[in-house]
Amino acid sequence: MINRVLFIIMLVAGLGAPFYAYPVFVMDLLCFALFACAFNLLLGYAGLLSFGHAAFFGGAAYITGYVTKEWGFGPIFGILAGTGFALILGTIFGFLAIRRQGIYFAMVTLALAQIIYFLALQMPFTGGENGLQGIPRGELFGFISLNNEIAMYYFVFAVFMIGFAIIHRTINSPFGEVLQAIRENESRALSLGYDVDHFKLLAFIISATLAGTAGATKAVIFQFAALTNAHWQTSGEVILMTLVGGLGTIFGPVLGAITVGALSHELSAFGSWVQVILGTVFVVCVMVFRRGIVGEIQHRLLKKKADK
Amino acid sequence: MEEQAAGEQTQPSSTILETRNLTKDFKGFTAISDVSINVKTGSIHALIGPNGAGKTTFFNLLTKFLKPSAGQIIYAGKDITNARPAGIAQQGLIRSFQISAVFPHLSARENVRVALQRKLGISYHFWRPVRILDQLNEEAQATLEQVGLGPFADTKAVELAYGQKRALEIATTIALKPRLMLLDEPTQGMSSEDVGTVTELIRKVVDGRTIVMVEHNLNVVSTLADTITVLNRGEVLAEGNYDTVSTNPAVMEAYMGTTDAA
Amino acid sequence: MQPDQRPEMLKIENLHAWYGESHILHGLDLTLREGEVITLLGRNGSGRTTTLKSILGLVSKRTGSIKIHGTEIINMPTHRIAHVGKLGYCPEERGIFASLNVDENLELPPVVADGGMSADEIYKMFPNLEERRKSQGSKLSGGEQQMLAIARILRTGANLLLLDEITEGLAPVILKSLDDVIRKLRDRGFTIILVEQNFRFAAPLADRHYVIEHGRVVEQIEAADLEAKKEQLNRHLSV
Amino acid sequence: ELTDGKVKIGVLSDMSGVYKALEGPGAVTAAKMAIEDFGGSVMGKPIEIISADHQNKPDIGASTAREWIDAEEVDMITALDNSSVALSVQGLANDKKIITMNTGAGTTALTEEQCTPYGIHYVYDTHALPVGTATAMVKNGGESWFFITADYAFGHSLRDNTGAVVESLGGEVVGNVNAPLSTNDFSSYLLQAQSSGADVIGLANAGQDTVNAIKQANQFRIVQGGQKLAGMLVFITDVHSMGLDIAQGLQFTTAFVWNQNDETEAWSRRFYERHNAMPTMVHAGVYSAVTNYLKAVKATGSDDSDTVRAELGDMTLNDMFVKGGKILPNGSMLHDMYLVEVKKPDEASEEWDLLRVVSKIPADQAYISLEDTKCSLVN
Amino acid sequence: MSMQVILAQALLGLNVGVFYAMLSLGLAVIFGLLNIINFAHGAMYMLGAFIALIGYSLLEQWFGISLQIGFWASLLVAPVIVGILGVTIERFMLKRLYDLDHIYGLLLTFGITLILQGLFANYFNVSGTPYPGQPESLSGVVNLGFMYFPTYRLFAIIFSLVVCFATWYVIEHTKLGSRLRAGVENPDLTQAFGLNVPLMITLTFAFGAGLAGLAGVLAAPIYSVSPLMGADLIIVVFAVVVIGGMGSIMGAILSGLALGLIEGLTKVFYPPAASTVIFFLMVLVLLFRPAGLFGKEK
Ligand SMILES: Nc1ncnc2c1ncn2[C@@H]1O[C@H](COP(=O)(O)OP(=O)(O)OP(=O)(O)O)[C@@H](O)[C@H]1O
Ligand SMILES: Nc1ncnc2c1ncn2[C@@H]1O[C@H](COP(=O)(O)OP(=O)(O)OP(=O)(O)O)[C@@H](O)[C@H]1O
Ligand SMILES: [Mg+2]
Ligand SMILES: [Mg+2]
Repeated sequence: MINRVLFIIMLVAGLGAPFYAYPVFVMDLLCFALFACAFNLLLGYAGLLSFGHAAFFGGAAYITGYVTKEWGFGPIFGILAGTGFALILGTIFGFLAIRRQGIYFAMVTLALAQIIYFLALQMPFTGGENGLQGIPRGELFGFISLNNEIAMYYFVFAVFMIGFAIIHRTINSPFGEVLQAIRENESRALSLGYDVDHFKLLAFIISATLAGTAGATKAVIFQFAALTNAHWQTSGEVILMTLVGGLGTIFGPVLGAITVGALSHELSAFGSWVQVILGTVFVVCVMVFRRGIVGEIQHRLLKKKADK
Repeated sequence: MEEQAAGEQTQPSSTILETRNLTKDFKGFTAISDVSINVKTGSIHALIGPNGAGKTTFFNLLTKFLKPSAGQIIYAGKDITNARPAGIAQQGLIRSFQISAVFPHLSARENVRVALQRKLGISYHFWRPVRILDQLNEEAQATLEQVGLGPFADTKAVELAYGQKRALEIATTIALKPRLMLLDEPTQGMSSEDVGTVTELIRKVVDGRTIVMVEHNLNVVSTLADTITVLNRGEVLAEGNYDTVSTNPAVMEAYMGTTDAA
Repeated sequence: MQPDQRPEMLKIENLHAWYGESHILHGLDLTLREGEVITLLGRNGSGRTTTLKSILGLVSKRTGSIKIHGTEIINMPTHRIAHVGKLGYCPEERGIFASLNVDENLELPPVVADGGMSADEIYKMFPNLEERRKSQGSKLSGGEQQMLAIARILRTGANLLLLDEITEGLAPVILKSLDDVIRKLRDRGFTIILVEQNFRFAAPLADRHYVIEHGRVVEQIEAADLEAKKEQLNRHLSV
Repeated sequence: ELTDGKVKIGVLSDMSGVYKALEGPGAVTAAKMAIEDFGGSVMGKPIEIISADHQNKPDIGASTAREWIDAEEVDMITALDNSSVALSVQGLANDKKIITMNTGAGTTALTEEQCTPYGIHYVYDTHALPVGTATAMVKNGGESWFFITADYAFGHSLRDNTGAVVESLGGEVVGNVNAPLSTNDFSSYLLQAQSSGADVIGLANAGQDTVNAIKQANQFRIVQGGQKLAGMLVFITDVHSMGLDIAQGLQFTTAFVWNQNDETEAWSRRFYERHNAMPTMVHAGVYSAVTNYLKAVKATGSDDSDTVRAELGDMTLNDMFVKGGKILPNGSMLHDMYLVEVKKPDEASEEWDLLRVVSKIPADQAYISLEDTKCSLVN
Repeated sequence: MSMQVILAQALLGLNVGVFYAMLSLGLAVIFGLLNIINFAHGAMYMLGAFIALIGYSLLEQWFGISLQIGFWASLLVAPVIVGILGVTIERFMLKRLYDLDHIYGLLLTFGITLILQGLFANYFNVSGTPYPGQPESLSGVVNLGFMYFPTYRLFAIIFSLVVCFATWYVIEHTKLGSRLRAGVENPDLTQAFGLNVPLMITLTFAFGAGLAGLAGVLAAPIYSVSPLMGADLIIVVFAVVVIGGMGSIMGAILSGLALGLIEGLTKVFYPPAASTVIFFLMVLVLLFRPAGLFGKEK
């Protein structure tokens, strides 16, 4: 029920957004929302904390930027290329990181992502500190110019909705069912004959791939692929978004991305205070607000029902 | 990994699990030395022995928690000495009775369904809707009935009582149609009346399956086991049915700490 | 020796205990005199372990009164209780520290009073342990761990011992030697609370038996009356 | 007429990083002073200012600029002290037809390969810097050079241009090592430079990086070993933070010395009042750039970028920062530069009296002439 | 490449290595007892450096206290202050998270990192402020034959090594150590024996934090003091920890030292890889020894 209401709100708000908000900013939020949803699939549903998701987000942005700028790919193929890269990278990272559990997993992903960060810094095609600039937005199906902000917006919104749908389905699939079982009792799932690591790996790959889609799309919007996107702080931000919105809820990450995105945007004039405030939000979330916004709403509603 | 062991002969079909000269060294301390046993299909095989005899170690070797230092484990004619834990489970060798081995926030039916789901081969299909699993509901229900949990199909596992949890565990395990079940001290820490229930349950589900169990409770062993292997200091001290074993003087000396007949 | 002449060691009155939301002990009373051995009997989940844990302050909430030698300890933090009450605890599932070797496990509990046994004496009592002095706790077999769990509280000088299911998972041969150990301890004047599933083991050792059900003492049976009350006891323990 | 009833100037700078001291908040102060001195309004319409931190990240710079232009109707963007940021913002502003007056970045690409009709490069560039410094060093016997280079657009450009100057005077470049922006331990690079045996270790970096490198060279006794350090881009704030003990004798090129004459000193002391540090050449440049931009708006009565840019190109710039400056079609602002030397501790008359002018580098030598430029707008 | 250069760079590598070792040691100690990865470890290192800096040059300006805390005093004061911060964090925040998934501890400390970093970034330049208080007695250079090496750096190396090995000795070979390890494993039981485990936990956290603060003070005169100095370092230290495995205190120390050396030598032989070599080693270790070099296989 609540999910259906939220879905309709999201759809309506999304379709109308460019008419009452700065479209580029909303597009940015959508990218982060998709990124957070992808991340949530991993942390919220598979119980794995990746501290290196920026590598997929940022890495895909570079690939998309490169193929559209240098090889003349259109935006769709550009984004697909970035997504494909994230898939491959996700497979490699996943393969390595799955070997360690819990907090180690977090540290390993963080360290692996740092490799991508340094590669992005040093490889010639990325432009190092300069970033990959001047990525063309190109044309959709050969005739809709994405230089028009409104066209660009709806394209981004469509990408977001597709990504969102994939995640939603994944959670509610036979695969999602096993993931939940694994999260509840890993050794039992193992003794039932499930290759727990393979399931985790697949969840990791799906999550990484969609994170890549988000990053790739962002590169097209801003015509820029930059180190920031691959920096660990971005990995931290996406965790915060997910946490604020509600871990393991379908809509939480979307709301979280909007909240955190809007917060840092509004506060950007305060310089480093933004960090202090985000850090405080982080601490507050972990200490007293672990369910996040959506999680808290759901919890209240359930409780109400139970009380009746 | 599943290649046939060298020189493998087709086993007499009555043996489902065999260890050949299984040995486990812990940095110079030999906990299991040269243990060869045969488990007959359809039997309940118990493993007993004084503390430190190596039962747990032996069990861990069978369930792949530990790697043998030497020797082979042969299951259904295949060498599984180096197989992965999930791999052997897929071949019907299931370990059960770990403490509270249920999925607490899934309903009883879902618990069983998770086990049943594997055989559909769609567990990696993240693009299919979860509805597709509804086809398993009937079978799940039937399995629950078998252990007397029929009315609790929609109850979350956390909310079940202790004995019911154990029953649910068994339901989940038999849903996998195991050929061989490994039970680790199934009655440990239970009061005598619970012990009775569980013994009953085991007797009920064994039907056509094989069970290997480690157990201290001689009552349980005597009522359930067809064959008993007694370990002592990592070696097989005696083997046979309860009467043979319990009257064996070496066993009495080492296990009961007495030479009087029991 | 007349039991009632011995001074009171432990007096529990109207003890309630909770784990989080769940209320486990519902007004338990129990008195123990110096040098007595008692058992707590009951079915699984009746609250025997919880009683021991409540004495030690290991439950999330408790009310009522627990006095050791007249000192109220109900509001003391756990780590003070062992010192004040001069007590030693041998937990369910042994609680051997896997990362510590046998020697270190043995040396771990701080001395709470004079008169504890020396390491040599202890190893004499448990020769199996001596062989494995440098082994990690995790590498001991179940029985060896049980020995160690008892051995390590003998060093501290504690004279009130709380022993929870010490016979669990032990082969009959070890049970025999354990029986010896408890007898020796009793003779040395230790006061002991035994939580036992294995009534056959506990029966000959104890001066008195308490039957606990749903967090209350429902029966108190002196050793002498045991035969007479056999019937009652069986009803409580297995229905 | 002003399109939106106001003139809005964006100051986009490094407010928290390596370049904070040399531009950062001081640039905002300078811009505010310029607006106040101008009277606070133009043609009766208010002059507004907006500022942000680009954190030395070109994407953040570009997206901030994008939003300023789209949603805040900013008319001119200044400061932009990081070459990577500068290039990305100048490119974006060009798409959107907005003037940028860069006071902080060094790379010559701004007016060469990537020049735009709306981009103006105001204070210094990596061509002007080595002309004075490298020439002086080579003439004093520093013939072989080893570079420690900040690993991004600015550093590369500075190293290449300096190398060219060195080689044109008969010297040689024997090695180079790239250090990431904002390195705090240069010891390993310095030891590499030391073992190369070069006469001069050229520091193709700026701000805090230069300070760190020079101080650590001192720790490892590199100068005592006979090698010389050449800070290719040094600001008065760097000298101040190193202290005269370490910095004395260092020669470098600058566009502005605060106590060069009464006019500069009067302005600088006003700046000091508000900022608590003497102005760098960049701060002075921001003041001058904003002032001249406003003059052009006033003169043309328009905030249309093409009109204002044309007027700026026609003006001759004269104020406390620049005398007889000209803005070329490629955006390069021609003006004189100075080779200065850091005073000895006992020569300094006050805390900030740190520099002595050695010689003047005339505008036509310092900057790439219109004949030689690679800017596609010109040739 | 002359031997001289290699030796020189190796020594510089060791210089970095002692900081890795100190930090990964602190992480290991905290992890050992609390089962929490202290993301804020880097921030505490930074804090240590800033305390030294503020104590030396800003007390007067900021607080109007005409007092100067010199380097030697800082070696004591900074770890104590950082330790007190650690106590505060442990007592008021981490404590409430022990029953939850350990990732919450990581997330909490990550948030604290952002706060600390942000706070200092407000008042100090991100790129660093030099620490002026290096003691006169250590300001010279030592001629090592193959190079002039700043006395201070040599001091930092030796001092850190002593601290590391002393910590190792205490934890592995004293009764205090075995009590700590027991507290890690089964806090309830350890308490029931009469040991004050909450206090042990708090003090251990404080000690780990203090180690980071101490490392920060030692680093201050070498590197400039900057709000990000810890953030950059901590990720590398995480990789060090993964390589070494959290199994042993000695493992943490040795892998820290070794990786510092390796990184230093990479700077000589293939400079572009210097910033990534540790991460690539981590990949190799994960492939062949997932539990880390000194870690125990589960
Ligand atoms: N990882 C190990 N390293 C070294 N020795 C070990 C290890 N595991 C077990 N042992 C030793 O092997 C012997 C057999 O242990 P095991 O746990 O198999 O005994 P058990 O038969 O299960 O006894 P119990 O009934 O007491 O549990 C014991 O002496 C034990 O100390
Ligand atoms: N940590 C805990 N949290 C919540 N409930 C608990 C906890 N430990 C025990 N209980 C519950 O408290 C009740 C009493 O448990 P207790 O361990 O005292 O029983 P016992 O008499 O010792 O039985 P057993 O033979 O199982 O050891 C049981 O219902 C048990 O489920
Ligand atoms: Mg065992
Ligand atoms: Mg109990």
